[in-house]
Amino acid sequence: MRVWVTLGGHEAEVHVRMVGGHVVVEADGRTIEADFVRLPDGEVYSLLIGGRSHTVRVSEEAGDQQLMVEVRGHLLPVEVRHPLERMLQAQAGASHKARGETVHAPMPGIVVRLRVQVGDVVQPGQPVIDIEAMKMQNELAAQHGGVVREVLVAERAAVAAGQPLLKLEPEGA
Amino acid sequence: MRVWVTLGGHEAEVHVRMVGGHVVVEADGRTIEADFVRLPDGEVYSLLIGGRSHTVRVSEEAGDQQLMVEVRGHLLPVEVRHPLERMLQAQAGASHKARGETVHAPMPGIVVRLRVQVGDVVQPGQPVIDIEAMKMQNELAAQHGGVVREVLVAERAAVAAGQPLLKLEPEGA
Amino acid sequence: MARLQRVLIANRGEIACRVIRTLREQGRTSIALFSEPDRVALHVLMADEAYGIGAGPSRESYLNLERVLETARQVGAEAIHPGYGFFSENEAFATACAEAGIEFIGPRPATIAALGDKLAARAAALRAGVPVVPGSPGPVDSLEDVRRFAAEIGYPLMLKAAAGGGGKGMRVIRSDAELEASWSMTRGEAKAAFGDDRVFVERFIERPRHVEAQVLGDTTGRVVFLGERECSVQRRHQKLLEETPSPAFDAATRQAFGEAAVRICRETGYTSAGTVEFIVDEQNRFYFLEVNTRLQVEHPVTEMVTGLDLVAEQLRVAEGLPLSFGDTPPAPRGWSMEARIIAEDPLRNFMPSVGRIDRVRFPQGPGVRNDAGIYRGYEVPVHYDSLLSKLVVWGQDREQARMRLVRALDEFVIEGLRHNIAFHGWLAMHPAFAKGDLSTRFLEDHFTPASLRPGPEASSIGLLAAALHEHQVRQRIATGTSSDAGEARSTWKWGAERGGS
Amino acid sequence: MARLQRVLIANRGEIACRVIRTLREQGRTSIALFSEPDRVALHVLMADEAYGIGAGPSRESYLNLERVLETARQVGAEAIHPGYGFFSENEAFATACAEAGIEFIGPRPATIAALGDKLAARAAALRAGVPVVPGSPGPVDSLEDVRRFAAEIGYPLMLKAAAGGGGKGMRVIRSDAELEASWSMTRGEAKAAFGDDRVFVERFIERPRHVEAQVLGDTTGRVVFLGERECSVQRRHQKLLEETPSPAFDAATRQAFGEAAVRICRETGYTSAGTVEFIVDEQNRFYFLEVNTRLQVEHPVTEMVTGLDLVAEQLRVAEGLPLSFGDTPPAPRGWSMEARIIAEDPLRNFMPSVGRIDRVRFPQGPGVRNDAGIYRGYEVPVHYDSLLSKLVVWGQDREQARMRLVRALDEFVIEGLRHNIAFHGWLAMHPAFAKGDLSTRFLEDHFTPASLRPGPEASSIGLLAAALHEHQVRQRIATGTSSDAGEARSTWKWGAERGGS
Repeated sequence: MRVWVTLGGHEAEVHVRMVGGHVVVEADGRTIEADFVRLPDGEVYSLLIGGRSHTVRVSEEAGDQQLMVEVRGHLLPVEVRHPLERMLQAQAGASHKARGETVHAPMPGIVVRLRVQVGDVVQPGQPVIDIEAMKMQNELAAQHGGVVREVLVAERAAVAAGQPLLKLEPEGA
Repeated sequence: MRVWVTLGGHEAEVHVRMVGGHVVVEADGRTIEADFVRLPDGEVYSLLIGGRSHTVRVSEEAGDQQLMVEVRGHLLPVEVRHPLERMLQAQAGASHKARGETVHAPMPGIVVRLRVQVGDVVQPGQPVIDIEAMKMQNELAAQHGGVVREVLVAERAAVAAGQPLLKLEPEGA
Repeated sequence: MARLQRVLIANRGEIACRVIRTLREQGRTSIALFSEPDRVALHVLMADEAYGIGAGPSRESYLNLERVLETARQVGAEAIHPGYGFFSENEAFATACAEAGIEFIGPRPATIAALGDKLAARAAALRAGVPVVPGSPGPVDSLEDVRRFAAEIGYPLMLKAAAGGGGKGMRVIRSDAELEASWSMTRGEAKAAFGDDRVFVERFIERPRHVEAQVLGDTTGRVVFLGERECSVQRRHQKLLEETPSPAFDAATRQAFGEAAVRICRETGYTSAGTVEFIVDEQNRFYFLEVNTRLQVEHPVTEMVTGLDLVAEQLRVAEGLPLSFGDTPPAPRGWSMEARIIAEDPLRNFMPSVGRIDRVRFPQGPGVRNDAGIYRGYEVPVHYDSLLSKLVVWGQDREQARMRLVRALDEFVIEGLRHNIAFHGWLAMHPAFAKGDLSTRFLEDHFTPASLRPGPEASSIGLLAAALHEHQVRQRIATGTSSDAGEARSTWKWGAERGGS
Repeated sequence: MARLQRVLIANRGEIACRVIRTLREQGRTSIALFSEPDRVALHVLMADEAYGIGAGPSRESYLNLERVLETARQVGAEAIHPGYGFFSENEAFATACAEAGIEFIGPRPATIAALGDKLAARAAALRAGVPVVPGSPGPVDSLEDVRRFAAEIGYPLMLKAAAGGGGKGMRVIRSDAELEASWSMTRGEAKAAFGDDRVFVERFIERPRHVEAQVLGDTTGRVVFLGERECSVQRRHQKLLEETPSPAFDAATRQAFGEAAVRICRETGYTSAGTVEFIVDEQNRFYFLEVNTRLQVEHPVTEMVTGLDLVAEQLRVAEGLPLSFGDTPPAPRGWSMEARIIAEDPLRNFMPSVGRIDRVRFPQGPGVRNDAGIYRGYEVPVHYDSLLSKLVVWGQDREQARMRLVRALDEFVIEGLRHNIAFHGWLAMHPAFAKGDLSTRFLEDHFTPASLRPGPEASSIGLLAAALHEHQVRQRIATGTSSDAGEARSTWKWGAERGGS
């Protein structure tokens, strides 16, 4: 199997095959033989590489092709794509930003303050809404920014995790 | 819902219905209101009865209609039957004992000694086979006894949990 | 006084579990309360009895005074343990308990009242001859008064709401220019948050340490000092890691410190467990801050070195018995640290995280105590604070305790939401922490999200694991194997590869 | 000697995890070995490195001397910790390590050899002036000799295989009539089990206690006593619960006992951790039994009261360093008990049980240490011993320790196989145990399976729960709700009832 894996901006072509009871992985010009076993208590794997013991959790985040990999307390977002998917994505890439942005609630909570209204121009990283959860107030910021097209919630509303709160579209779109 | 429940030789007719968010149970002439909630980490329930908090695990054992209920470290075998099933079972009951007995391996292990052979007469409770597991030797006994009809394993054989080892039939059957 | 057999815990989470444990060890009946989303919370499962008291928001359940007291009366509770937070420092609640003939496990209402007001507490400290941070003797009435104190004390100074606490209602002022805006904002916030806009002024210490004294008093008037706790590692005035003893104290400082704490408590007729908080400057001069008239979150580190059970001592005092050890507490042994394991994401400005605990593995072995309020499958509710567990370690000395903490954090697995386990790992391994070079500015001085960046090995392992997982998932699809965790076995093996490669 | 950086653990299960913890706390590299079925065992997941060494049966993996040593050499191990069992008391293994230039963490091979032979050990005790149970000074050659000793010592007496241990190869004789058959059976069994049919005779003590001394020796010739452990609660010579101190010892007995243990060890040039086992009669007279030249399963109770890390001390000794505390060990504080949580069914004559750990919840909170070798989902293999976890508690006194044990057992959940948690609950609550009235006959005297019969409340709850479960399952079927645990939520609610009732 051949996949492209992207982690922290670094993309590698990875080639996985079985030899005996082990997996042999070729990536970045290196060949690594590993013993890879799923643990019986979750989507968790034990990986032995050259004797080094690693426990790794892989979870599929909601949405796209992103996996979250947890290694020694670090949460690493990893994208995995197959040859065909990679081609398609490369073509779509150029028009990606033009599709605008939706701000989602990262956790359930209460909307305590709407900082913008429809028509406002929002800079990348600008706080747009405050959510209270677990006795703490949290500012949510737009990632790419743009013009506020729609405000989907009211102040004092209870929101669920992942609920869309605001829609932005690129300026001039 | 109406069921017959048998525990430790005591049989009770139990009537379960919902009133508001609680269950109301009538059994043995008593009416009990309970708050019964399944926990998110297994086939385990939290039961509040008159404020008393109980955590109870219910598991379905392989085979028949027996449930194993675990309450405060006690494992209680409970049989639950519905009206029709109960009638059928009552009819079958008389001929039950005549069907003979199979001795199963209670755990995986090695057969270290066969104490009987085909044709031997075995008393209730008499040891018939020794199994070694976890560095310990264990005698398995026949429950009802009878005549050994079949020996299904050889000495030194590895056996799996639940594997039939010996078949007995009632004497004179 | 008769034995308190039926004890209600007016709290939830790890502290409710903590109290239940001592009650059970003493053969007392533990009575839990729960809000609707807490029906399957750990404290409900652990208690002997449990009663629902309302909806999720604290105001409608754990902070509903009438409902809590009415339940306590109905179920025949003889005493109420308030834990920390909620009603633990609420004079009205303690008084209502007394009126209902229920023993409140904590100091007398008058003591709570006297120490709950920052200015009254400050006055008590001054009467007891304990230094306080230089500042206004009472609330300041006007901007002109603030200017006058600023001239007297000098910058930087701090405005503090009289009714504030836990880091709320405080503001640092570094120059005349900031003064006016800060004055009106602090008062406005104090009014909004506490219904009380009194504010006072004090000197701001640049690199302060936060050290507190554990005290215990009984009804015979005895008050003892059980050692200090160094709680300097904080974020936004919230403690993250505590230890005892303080790495900065010598025996003479400790003795003076303990005596000061005891004097303040004697001054207010203190009974039960309490904590006297001090701010300590770089010369180990300590200034009285406030008294927390309750069991503290970080009380376990004191238990680890003294061998005492502070909840058991509280129960003795509530029953009118003297402290278990008389006048001389056990000499402390070794060193203890507590890491607060919190559902918040250090990579996203410590934003709280909620969710279901998909998988959890608690650390074990020598010198490790864990006080958790969660279990596998449990859904952390959004209504309450985000403390998941307290990891407490003990060592013969600070270095053993610190390395044990590192080891225990290494074993600690919580999956399903974001948490600060890796952050604590970073902290415990930081050279300044290892040296004991602490202040409440530790995070500002040393921490950035990049501190938690994975090393190259973790990154390669992550990359590899993602590819192998993908391969495995495709194998499962190809071979029709279920991905249900319930079917997974330790004997799960790779099948022969099909197609593709 | 240089620091031992790379340490291989030639063991598995909880003790391998225990050793890994200390190695990690000291920044040493932990190297695990595993048999095929142990690929996902906890020690493999916890170690820094792990290497497969063969099939499930111990002989083909953990007891394959060549394979273990070859692996140790290949991976560059500088030392091997043998844990207990397996090669821990094997002179040949210790010698082979020395020849391979790998430090064996334990006493010198000559010491292991000298104390491994029961008769040599007994001779050493006598040379050290330590009493032994009256009996034959060496192996008896003939039935006539046995008869002669029987006349001299009197019945009851005991035949013991010279090479036996752990309760194996022993037989009690109560009259002349039993003598001949017992003689031939004991010799036959000894020959079969140990390849050595030498047998000796000694007086049998009717209600013996089993008390042992923890010792530590270093390479400077220093040997210290770290307190006794009372290990009388046994079943078929297997310890079930241990505690320190012994409830039957006074200070004078303890001192004489400790001095006796140290004399025996000095006599044999003892280094590292070791345990001197004694049989103690109802008058507190103690008789030397044997020396276990390794870390003992129950070593944590000693760690709890002394604050020492015995594995850390072993590592110091292996590096040629003196003990961490010099000549004077820390004074013990409080009381500690250990309950061995074993996969065996007390209701079925303690038959071992294997299976998958479906659900597990370990006890937490004050004074609780847990050393487990299992986790949720783990399948307990059939090849090794059935110890799942060691629950260790500490209290200020015996009563607090005992009630803490009761409380911790109450919290302890293991589902998926049969275990002895409820048995320990019975034991800890038994009046004779509470009084400290112990002997190795405790179970014979007090326990029957009926001891674990549920009370009427548990029975009613069980009955009710079964009916409610049935109702719930039918509801799920009726409403098409999945029963998948992954979808269960704390907010799971009963739907309106349909049909039926």
